[in-house]
Amino acid sequence: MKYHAAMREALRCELERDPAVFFMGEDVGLPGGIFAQSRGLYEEFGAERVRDTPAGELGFMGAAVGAALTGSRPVVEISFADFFMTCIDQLVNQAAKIRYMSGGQAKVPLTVITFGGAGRNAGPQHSGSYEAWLGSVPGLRVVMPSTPHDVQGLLKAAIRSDDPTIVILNKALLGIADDSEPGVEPIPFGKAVVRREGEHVTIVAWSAMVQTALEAADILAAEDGVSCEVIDLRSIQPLDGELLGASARKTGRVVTVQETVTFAGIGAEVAAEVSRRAFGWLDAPVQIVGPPFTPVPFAPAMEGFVLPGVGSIVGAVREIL
Amino acid sequence: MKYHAAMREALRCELERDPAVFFMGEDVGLPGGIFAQSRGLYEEFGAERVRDTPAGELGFMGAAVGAALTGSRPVVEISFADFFMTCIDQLVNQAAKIRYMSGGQAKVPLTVITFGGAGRNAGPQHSGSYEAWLGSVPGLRVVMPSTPHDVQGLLKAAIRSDDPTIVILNKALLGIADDSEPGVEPIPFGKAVVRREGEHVTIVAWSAMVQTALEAADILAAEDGVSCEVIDLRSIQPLDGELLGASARKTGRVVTVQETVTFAGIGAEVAAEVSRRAFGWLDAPVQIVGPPFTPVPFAPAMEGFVLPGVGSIVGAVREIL
Amino acid sequence: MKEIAPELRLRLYETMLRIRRFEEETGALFAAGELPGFVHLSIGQEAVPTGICAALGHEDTITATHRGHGHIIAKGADLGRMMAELMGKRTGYGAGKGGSMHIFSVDLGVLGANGILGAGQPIAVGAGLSAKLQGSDRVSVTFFGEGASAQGGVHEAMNLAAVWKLPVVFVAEINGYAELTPYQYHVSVPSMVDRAGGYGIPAVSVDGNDVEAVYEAAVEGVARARSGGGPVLIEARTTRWHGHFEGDRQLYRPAEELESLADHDPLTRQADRLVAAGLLGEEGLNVLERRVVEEVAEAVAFGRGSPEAAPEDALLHVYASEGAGAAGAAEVTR
Amino acid sequence: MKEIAPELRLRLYETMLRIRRFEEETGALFAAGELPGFVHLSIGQEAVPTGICAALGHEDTITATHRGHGHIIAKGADLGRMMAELMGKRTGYGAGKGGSMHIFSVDLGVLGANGILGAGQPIAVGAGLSAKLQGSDRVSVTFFGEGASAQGGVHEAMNLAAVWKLPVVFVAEINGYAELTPYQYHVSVPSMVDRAGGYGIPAVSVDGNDVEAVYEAAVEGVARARSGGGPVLIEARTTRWHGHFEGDRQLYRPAEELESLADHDPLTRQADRLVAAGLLGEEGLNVLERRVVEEVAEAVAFGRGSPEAAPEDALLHVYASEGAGAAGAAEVTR
Ligand SMILES: Cc1ncc(C[n+]2csc(CCOP(=O)(O)OP(=O)(O)O)c2C)c(N)n1
Ligand SMILES: Cc1ncc(C[n+]2csc(CCOP(=O)(O)OP(=O)(O)O)c2C)c(N)n1
Ligand SMILES: [Mg+2]
Ligand SMILES: [Mg+2]
Repeated sequence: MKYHAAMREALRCELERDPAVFFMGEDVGLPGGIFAQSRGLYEEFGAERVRDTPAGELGFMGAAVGAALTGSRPVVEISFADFFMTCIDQLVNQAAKIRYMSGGQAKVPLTVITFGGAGRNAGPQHSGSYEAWLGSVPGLRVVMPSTPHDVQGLLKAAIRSDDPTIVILNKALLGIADDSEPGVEPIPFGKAVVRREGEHVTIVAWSAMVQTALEAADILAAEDGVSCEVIDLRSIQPLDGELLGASARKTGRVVTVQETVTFAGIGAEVAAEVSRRAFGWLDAPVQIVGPPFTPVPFAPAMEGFVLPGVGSIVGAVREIL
Repeated sequence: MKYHAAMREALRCELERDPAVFFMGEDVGLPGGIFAQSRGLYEEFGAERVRDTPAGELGFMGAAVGAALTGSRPVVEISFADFFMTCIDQLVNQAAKIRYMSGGQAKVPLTVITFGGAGRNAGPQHSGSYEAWLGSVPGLRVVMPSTPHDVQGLLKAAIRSDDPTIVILNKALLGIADDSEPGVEPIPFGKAVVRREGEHVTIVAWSAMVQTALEAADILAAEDGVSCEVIDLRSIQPLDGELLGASARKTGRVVTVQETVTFAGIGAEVAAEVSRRAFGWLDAPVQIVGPPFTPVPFAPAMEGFVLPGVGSIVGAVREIL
Repeated sequence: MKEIAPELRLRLYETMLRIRRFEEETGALFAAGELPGFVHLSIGQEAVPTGICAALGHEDTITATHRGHGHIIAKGADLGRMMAELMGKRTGYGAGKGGSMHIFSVDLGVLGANGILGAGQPIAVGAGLSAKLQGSDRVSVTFFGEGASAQGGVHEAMNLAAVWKLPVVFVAEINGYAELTPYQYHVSVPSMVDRAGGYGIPAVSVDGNDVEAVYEAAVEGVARARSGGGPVLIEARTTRWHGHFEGDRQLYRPAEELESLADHDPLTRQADRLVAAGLLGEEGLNVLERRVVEEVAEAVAFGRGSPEAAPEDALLHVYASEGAGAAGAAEVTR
Repeated sequence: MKEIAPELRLRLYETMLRIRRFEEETGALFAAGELPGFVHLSIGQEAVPTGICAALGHEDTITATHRGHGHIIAKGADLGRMMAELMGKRTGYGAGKGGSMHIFSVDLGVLGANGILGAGQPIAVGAGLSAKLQGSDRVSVTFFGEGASAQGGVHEAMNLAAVWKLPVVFVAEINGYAELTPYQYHVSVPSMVDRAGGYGIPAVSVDGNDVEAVYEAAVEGVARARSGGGPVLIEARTTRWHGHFEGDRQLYRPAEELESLADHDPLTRQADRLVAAGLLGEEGLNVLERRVVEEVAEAVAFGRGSPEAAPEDALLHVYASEGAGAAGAAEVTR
């Protein structure tokens, strides 16, 4: 199944399962989504439950919070993660805090799907992801599937969860496919997965960087005889500290790789987690690979320069061997 | 001079120095600010340059960006840092990226002052700071003065800078005073300061936590005979990696302390920086002290519980001795 | 307009009195240092929430503001649990986590006071949306002031409610100020009725110090929204007596304005009416007064007698999926 | 209305033609895979920016949209530097960092196209504010569509400009769609003139496919703003010919609508007028056509011949205080 079809499949399944679920966003209804990610849902479930919104994210994100407070289970699409900036108050000050502020009376079963990530020459205002920001908000869950299988499983888990959950998909993965079928079971939050077992170094990646990390591991195996363990975080909030700690204790060396700037990012958090759990076992500082501290430039040559590729991962691993 | 008077003094100085500077925000004009932080400026500089805004941050923050692009040097107050959530697009997608997107043609000499911080029983929506978020945006500068002296020096530096700069003051410091006089020189960005020299452990703090760290250092000196070096970051973006590295190499042990949740926070970034620069010298993992992963609760007993106090710092230091 | 039933006319007065006495007591407790944080009082504005909520049913929902005690009391809240929340007690509506600016009662349809201007309006639109999706005839009401009207959130909410024809009643509670600056610093048109016109939302302006006028407008607006007519806006012009928050000395207000506040007193006005109509005499007023004062005193006693939130309670209610939440909520039910 | 000078009438046509041919070429280059990212074309809408910008002086500023080539060309941009930017070249307006959606020219008063709906409007208000603070009679113009009108930023900008009576001209460029859904999915009133009424902003609606009508409205609106009359709004109703972005097959548009696009062609209309007025004959049209086609061809040649942005150039222009910025900018000047 393809990555965007997996999103559609999970939505279809949940819309069918639970009449309280509805889906809304810009162009997700009649037009079927700008990436064809919701094609057919409007026809199947109608304009009320698969709903085209005006181009005002603050309004419909807030409406989703209100609907979630009153018995519905909204799924909202924000087409580019950068547009969170126009509606983030409803996530940070409202959705995330309402249960807390209400002393546990209220729940906010809201799911937000967005497309993040760079590498598509979409320029500085259409290439962000913001997992570190949203992951640092108590009350929110954040997941980032890197495969069609995980899109299905994590999106279903998000929709069935009673907590506000952000599902960050990656534009660069829109073309990928795997052999998953409809009917993937929900994947519990907070469970990372080992994509490749290894002995000498742990590479921690998520979203589009998982594939890059696997390719780097191939090269390191072939050229250096180095065996890399590749971990796909999948869940950003909560992080799977246990798996990270265990792998770090095994290999003694950790490299993280991310496509967003590293300052106070998930790499730094993974490093802190690893350091807490495996300090005595570490033979080298955790290497945090990511772009330089710039916006994401438009021109392919520059964008390619800032985004970490196989080479930067291989380089970082070699540096600590 | 008092903390809020230092803000007023720096503003007065810059408004006088440069006719392009103006100041605006909710209630900062005629009423003189809800903390009396701008009292007298309206009378001195008039309603055009000390300007009361409508209660719509997105509008006036965007207007500040536009004014900065056309020859003015706006200083904007966002009374509580939490309200950034309603106007953050203008900071993140506009102010921070405009110079870059314009290929260096444009500059955005914008200063934003805000009051962050908890400890005032202001509840979950009025106790945030967001230095990790804003510090992670390429194109923005972020400073957090912990003394009246530094309020003057950093605010002046911000206003004279051609880059968009966020000055996060702390509500809990509004009452403090030091012996600084008007006329403090601008303090360059990226320079942390050693508030107390020490040998055994480095405690890294910023904003309101600096005072708490100094008190913890007193106790550790008195009760444990441990000599702590206390570093006040002052500048979040850029961080003073050099000073952090040097101190860590000297002491071999680092504790960071912050009043915001630690997930992907400044503590994690400091730890990453220290680890890059002093891994071989570290005798223990960097300890990142901060509140548990919850919103900031209203009731004093609960708020006191979540905020790190002297005890948590002392405990963290003892753990790694 | 139909006559308002005598019993309801009395109840309108009593609700306003309940709000008034609760807030006076709140102000006194705050001045005495018994309430942490800060509080915003709506004394002088009681007719607005009272008139509006009298037109609502139990299932209908509201979103309140930072100055929301009146809205929440008018929707039927328990004064004890409110006072306990202001005191940061475990028995408060938010188990002490929210405080004055964040009171929710899911049971009563109070979808939160809000410390962020312009945030409650989109939430209210969502409550209207779910009513529609669920086939319910629930109506969603949202209160906001002139200050909040400058926020993008209010605009997006009005536009969305109008585009989707949702059962939302926007109540613009115009008290002359936003924090420390007057109406014209925030709004460029004389009335929120003009603003509503920009969305094609039918709107009316009423004397917000006349509880019966507010009630009548509310009945009409709510009926329209409930019957599928789409959103409406009611502007209620009223008067803020106290400062923006307790402690604000209001130096920015003209002396004559401050001196003439009581001329607009919605309680006096309603009491006079009831007396004139023969519905209430001196003794009746006294009975009501005693009942309300006693209720407020009980609320204070309940708050004072309630256990402090335990420090570690701070860890509860972050996630529903942790299970702790449900247990915590059950505990605070009286 | 005064007569429009013949020379200006011709120039209006020529500017529209320049936009049209530039964008047609852009579409062709995109289809051929020569342009990275994605592009939004404004073919069919040329009369709006052309008529508006013809009423502006060099000092006046504009904020453009994601569909902003026309706005920027009409303000006087160099086609070569624009094309170079679309190609991601070093000589582009953004040195290849921004691309189609982020073209700035500080010299020409182009304060950016913008990839975020509703962000340009507050920025334009700020340009109006600084004009006022600096005692300049500069006017600030901002373009936005029906989709953007749903954004809080547009509301806050209109309110702020009206409260502060700033010299801002809001141009609502209504092309029937926002991405893939039509006007009524985004706006609840028939016209943006109604919306402007909600702020007390004087407004007019014009045929956005008639460049002279747009120009006349602009002259009046700009004069009002320039002379201290505060903000104005001009709604220009126009027609989007292409998809939302290149590659969009427009399956959501009725066939008759797509078939009749050329009926609204602002270029044909203006050409016919010029011919009827005896200002231009067949040969004159051909001369103009050749001149513009050549100019566009030169722009493409300039873009193609320009150096790629070097990978490490990505590190420049993040901060002004690093000094690298100024040097980088100088390099890209032809
Ligand atoms: C987004 C946001 N900006 C600013 C504030 C600070 N603030 C609190 S109340 C207030 C004024 C509100 O005025 P209005 O809406 O008229 O309500 P009133 O206080 O008069 O009841 C402001 C600016 C806030 N709470 N939220
Ligand atoms: C904040 C934000 N939300 C959504 C988008 C995605 N988007 C790009 S263009 C567009 C539609 C804009 O419609 P309109 O304002 O009418 O302009 P037009 O495309 O018709 O020129 C949308 C929704 C965006 N760029 N920014
Ligand atoms: Mg008010
Ligand atoms: Mg449009």
